[in-house]
Amino acid sequence: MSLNPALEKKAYSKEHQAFLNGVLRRKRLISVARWGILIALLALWELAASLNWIDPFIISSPSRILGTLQSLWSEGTLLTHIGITLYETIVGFVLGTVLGLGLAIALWWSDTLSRILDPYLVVLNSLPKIALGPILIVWIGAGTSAIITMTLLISLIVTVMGMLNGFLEVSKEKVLLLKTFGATKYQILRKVILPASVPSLISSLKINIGMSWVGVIVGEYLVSKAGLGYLIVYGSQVFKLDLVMTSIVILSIAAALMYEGIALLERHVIKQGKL
Amino acid sequence: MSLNPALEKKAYSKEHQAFLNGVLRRKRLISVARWGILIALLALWELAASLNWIDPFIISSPSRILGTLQSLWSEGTLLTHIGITLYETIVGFVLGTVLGLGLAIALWWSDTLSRILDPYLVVLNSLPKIALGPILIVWIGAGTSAIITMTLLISLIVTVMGMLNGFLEVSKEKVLLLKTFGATKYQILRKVILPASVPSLISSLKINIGMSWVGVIVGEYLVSKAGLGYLIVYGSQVFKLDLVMTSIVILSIAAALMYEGIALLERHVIKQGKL
Amino acid sequence: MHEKPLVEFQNISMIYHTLSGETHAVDRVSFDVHDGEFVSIVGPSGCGKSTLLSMAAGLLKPSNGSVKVLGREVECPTSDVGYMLQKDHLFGWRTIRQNVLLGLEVQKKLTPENIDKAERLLDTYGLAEFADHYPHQLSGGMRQRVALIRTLAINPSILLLDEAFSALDYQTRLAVSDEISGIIRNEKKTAVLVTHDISEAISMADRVVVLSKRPARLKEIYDIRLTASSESPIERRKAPEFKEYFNQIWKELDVHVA
Amino acid sequence: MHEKPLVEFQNISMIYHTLSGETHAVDRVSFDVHDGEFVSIVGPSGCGKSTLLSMAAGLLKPSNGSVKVLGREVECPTSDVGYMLQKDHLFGWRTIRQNVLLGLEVQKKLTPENIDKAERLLDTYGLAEFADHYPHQLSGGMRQRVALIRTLAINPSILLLDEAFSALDYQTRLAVSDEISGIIRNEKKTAVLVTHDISEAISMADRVVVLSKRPARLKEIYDIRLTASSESPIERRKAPEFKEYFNQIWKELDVHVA
Amino acid sequence: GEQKLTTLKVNEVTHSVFYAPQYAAMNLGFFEEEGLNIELTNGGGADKSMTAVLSGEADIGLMGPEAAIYVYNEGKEDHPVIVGQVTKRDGSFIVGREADEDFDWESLRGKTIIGGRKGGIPEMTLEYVLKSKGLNPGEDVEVLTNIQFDLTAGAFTGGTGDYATLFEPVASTLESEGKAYVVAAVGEASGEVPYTAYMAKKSYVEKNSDTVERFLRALARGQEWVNSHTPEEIAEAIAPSFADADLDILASVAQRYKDTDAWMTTPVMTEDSFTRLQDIMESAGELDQRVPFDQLIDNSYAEKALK
Ligand SMILES: Nc1ncnc2c1ncn2[C@@H]1O[C@H](COP(=O)(O)OP(=O)(O)OP(=O)(O)O)[C@@H](O)[C@H]1O
Ligand SMILES: Nc1ncnc2c1ncn2[C@@H]1O[C@H](COP(=O)(O)OP(=O)(O)OP(=O)(O)O)[C@@H](O)[C@H]1O
Ligand SMILES: [Mg+2]
Ligand SMILES: [Mg+2]
Repeated sequence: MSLNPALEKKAYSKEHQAFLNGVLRRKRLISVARWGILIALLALWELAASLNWIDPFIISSPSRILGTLQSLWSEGTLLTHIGITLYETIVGFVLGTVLGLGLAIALWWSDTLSRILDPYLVVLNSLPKIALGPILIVWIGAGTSAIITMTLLISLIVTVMGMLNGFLEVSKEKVLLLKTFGATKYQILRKVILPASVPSLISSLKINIGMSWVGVIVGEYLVSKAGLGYLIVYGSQVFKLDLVMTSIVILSIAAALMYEGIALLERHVIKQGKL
Repeated sequence: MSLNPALEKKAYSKEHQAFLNGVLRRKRLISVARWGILIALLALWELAASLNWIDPFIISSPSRILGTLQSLWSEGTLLTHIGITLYETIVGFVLGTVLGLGLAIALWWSDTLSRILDPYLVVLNSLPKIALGPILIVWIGAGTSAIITMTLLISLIVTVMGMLNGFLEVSKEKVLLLKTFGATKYQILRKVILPASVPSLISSLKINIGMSWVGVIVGEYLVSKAGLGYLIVYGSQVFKLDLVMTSIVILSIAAALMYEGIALLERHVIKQGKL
Repeated sequence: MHEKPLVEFQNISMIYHTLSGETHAVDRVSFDVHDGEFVSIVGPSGCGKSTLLSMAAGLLKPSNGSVKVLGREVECPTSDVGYMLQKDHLFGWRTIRQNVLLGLEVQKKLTPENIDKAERLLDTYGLAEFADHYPHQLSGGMRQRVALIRTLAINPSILLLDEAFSALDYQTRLAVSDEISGIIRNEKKTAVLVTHDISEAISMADRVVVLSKRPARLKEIYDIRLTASSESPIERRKAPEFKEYFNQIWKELDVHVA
Repeated sequence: MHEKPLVEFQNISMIYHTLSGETHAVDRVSFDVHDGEFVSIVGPSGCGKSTLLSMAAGLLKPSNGSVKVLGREVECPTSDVGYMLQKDHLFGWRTIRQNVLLGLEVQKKLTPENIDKAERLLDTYGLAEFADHYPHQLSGGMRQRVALIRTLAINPSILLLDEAFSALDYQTRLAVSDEISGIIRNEKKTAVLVTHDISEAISMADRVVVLSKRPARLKEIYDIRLTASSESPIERRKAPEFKEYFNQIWKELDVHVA
Repeated sequence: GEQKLTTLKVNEVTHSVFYAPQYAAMNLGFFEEEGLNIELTNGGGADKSMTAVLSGEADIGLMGPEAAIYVYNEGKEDHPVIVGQVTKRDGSFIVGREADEDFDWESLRGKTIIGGRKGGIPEMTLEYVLKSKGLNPGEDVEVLTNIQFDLTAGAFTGGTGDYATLFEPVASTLESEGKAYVVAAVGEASGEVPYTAYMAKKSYVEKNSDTVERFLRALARGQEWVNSHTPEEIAEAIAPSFADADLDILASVAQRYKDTDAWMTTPVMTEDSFTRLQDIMESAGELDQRVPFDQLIDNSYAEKALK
């Protein structure tokens, strides 16, 4: 705790060196195991496909995926598809975050409002929003706006509830402290509730981003001219499962990267603020 | 705290009576507002549809939904559809809970395993599983098993992560206490980790049930002969948007009821155990 | 004793209403706190001590009776009263300086003089070099001192301390209460301290108010006169009369473990 | 004093290794605890007191030196040693009886005699009527007594108490430590108590071990001889020598608030 | 084009070589020459395409006329009007797991066949054909209707069913992979039916009669062009509309449609074929009430365009 690592760096004892080596060895082992599993899986897949143990036409194979990737790249459409899906996801995510925050603040502000709306929130929360897909296009029309609406539908309520829970978990005593200074409700919001909820806000973002991806893919299934979801639909329409698998691989990488981005932000904020 | 309400019931002071009346009045107000909103929305909807402000063909109307409900009922298929979807949801939910618990225990048991698998879990967690729909059918075949697999795909990882988090949040000191008695790892699991995580297990169930509904609906979109998801698909195919809306209404009621069931269980357990 | 009392508790009663019933917390309590005085309040757990302080701070309205501060009835929190809670509740996302200025910020009194005064307090009580640190970098005792300075920064006429030291470990607690009592006497503040620790109550206060178990009634007020070499609580604990007071109050409280 | 010591700390050193560096927690500490003795350990925060107890309980291995209980080197937790933590950690989902039997259950010793013994303990110490209650229905003091009985149920030769009273409020704390000391002496147990509270250490113990700040070195061992009318800690506090010991140990600890 | 083009939003039910005349007209610039800029979206199902039309999201939709019949029968005032036809036969093929040169419908007896979703025209046509061949669906042959349209090929390849009805280019793709063999064309057995047609809301057609006419003129040229060119030429002309597609497959698919006589040569729908469509729907139990031809079909624009 109060140790200054910089000062002690030179003076590591033999035991400590051994401990550090042990930690390092374990870390390496884990890293090797992780990559090992990945490589083994890919190799097995490739092998199984090339020896026809499994049908590469159906299950595809790493080399076929690479090939598809390459041809998409040389056609110049790869980045367009990724870009469109990313754009929709980010718009949905940002809108969801902003609207979610606003709604959560409103519900925090008025206890009466929040109690009145409670049953509606439960229904909206538990309803599988996917079911609304078919009527959504009727109402919103087929276009990017429908995709983004789908995304919002899927992500908004979860985000609002996560954020509101965060607000309500802020220690009553911190709020009391502000009240002893005669703070207004707005000041309590600004000076305690919001800053104290930063960690829970970020963990809502982690859920929100996942939901946004789901929303965009569902949206693109319903209506789209381009994007990764479109590629999946198109690929299965013309039965190019390589294209489907390739899109899924890209999708999983993109989604994982975004999630990790927010997780990184989270660790940074928590480290920074020691909240 | 130590007051015995039974003893005091008769002896309420005037002030306390006034307070209780105030609480009651507020409760009534909220209840009135909730029903008021519902009724106003329904009335507005009906009015707008019958005056053709909105196109009842597209947006349906409460009376049309009631009519559809009635005709489904008299055809005798209403309960079949609801039953099938409920059955799939419950099977998916139970399987997801059991498998999720098993996996979460495995990951809790071996820290190394959990660290090795961590990046895979992140990818699986952030990937919108909906995207796997098209290849799922190729791999699993078309049938109820595909629906349940979809449900598991969607719910499992979230459930595992929720449960594992619950396990890891159990107070280190409670575990230490058991260690002072010389408890084995298995005893620690049985006697502290599992019972202490009951609340977080239940809150994982709340997420799991929501995800199961999504999974079943998505699954029924992909393959189905009956069920609420099927009704939605069929209804939109033959342009019976009333059927679509009716199914959505039934769906939202069923999902909300199930969610509330688990929430009730949660309140009961928390009240019971004062954990 | 002095001229006009700074705080007057006048025939205070408090009844809490909840769905599970009503709790009679305080029953007709009256006492005064004079300018420059240090009053401790002791009483069994849950008897209504915090309730009394909350009413003085304007956070609660008594069901009956009134609290006056500086002759005016208390309606809502004002800068006349500084309230210090059990935990320091420093905000982790603010530096020590920003934490200290919190009250002024809320009360929209961030004038250069006030900021200056806060800086001077930090300086006087050995925290100047930590002004740009974050709370987690400070020890528990230092944090509690920061919390006191945050309260002093709004320049209250009276300080209310609700078990302000009980979150600290024993040795730190002795040292911190010594220091804080020094600061309070130094800044010539009036203070009311709620505590469970009888020794702490006696060693810090000019008077000790003993309350009965719930509903809190005034049981006794002890005027503490100790023949000690200094005003420091640690010194005062060594006074010969200390044990006398302790035994009397201990008996008065009549602690029985349920 | 007595024959063979029950616990022997032999030249114990402990170094913690973490990624951010190494922490030298305990440095060559040796002392013995004899059968039937009550030893208190005091020392500054974070000096390594809990570390010492953990080693005696077999939860930790010293980097150097060894701890012997009943002449055998401690390797892992055994039923010879009962460990009591700061909080009671009663399990909310178990009744009081089930909580008390927890240790026996884990050690697979749920024999009728052992169960009987536990029931008798509950009965003797006034908890029989609460045996089927749940922990949240008990007061803090009662819960702490249950925690002690849970520890006594496994029939340890020695009890290790790590700040076992510090989560209680002051008055309850005095009363509970009085009671528990009574129980321990009644059951003729040997005990080691870690505490920050010097008065508590003196009032309960036959000997007080004072440790230096980290790395913990043995500073001094005080044999406490008080001329008190009874063994009760509250009575012992009134002994004339009490203040003497307090002042000596207070000085020895040299508390300075950072 | 230099002059200002009118943008026309067209929603097609799916993206398929089946609609080659449309892509030919697009890629050869016929629409532009009529002053039209086509903004094409893929509905992925008649329900969604129809929805796009009804909600004004699309000006014109390309899909099966049955969607218009459903909407008309639901009592919608401003119902869609069919203005031009593209295909005149079912475009799906029965595929089996083995090549079968002398396929006989009787060989389906006792087997399982993957059809389309209930209520969709492919499924209804299939059942109609089966019945006409003396096979009663559900008794003599089991028809699986539980699989989403996009996924039938996957399910078949994954081992479900003995036969499946597949569209192009999937049938050709599977055939070239040796996963499935085309044994019969449903369209050949069903006779002529209006299978895919352009439709727009009545109000839209009334307000934009000029645009509709120009659209149909360009389409008619596309139909004429496809009719008079070889499959290879067609493949080349439509290739830009099919990303990542194999010219050979496009050509073989085009060949197959030519062989089965799937494409209309003009946009004009005949009342005969419309009647057959309603027969099919009626026999599937999906038609509540027959719709008069002249209520739903307006050939006047197509006829004008042909002049
Ligand atoms: N907001 C409230 N609503 C209902 N009852 C309350 C409320 N606040 C306190 N009480 C009850 O009033 C009584 C007195 O509470 P108070 O907090 O003033 O006691 P205290 O003497 O400060 O207790 P402690 O020693 O535990 O700090 C308690 O029984 C408590 O349960
Ligand atoms: N598992 C551990 N890993 C690394 N360092 C540790 C560990 N446990 C304790 N320490 C460090 O060792 C030192 C002594 O810890 P210990 O808990 O024994 O002190 P203590 O005297 O019981 O403190 P306290 O008075 O706060 O209870 C502290 O500086 C602590 O940070
Ligand atoms: Mg209090
Ligand atoms: Mg400790």
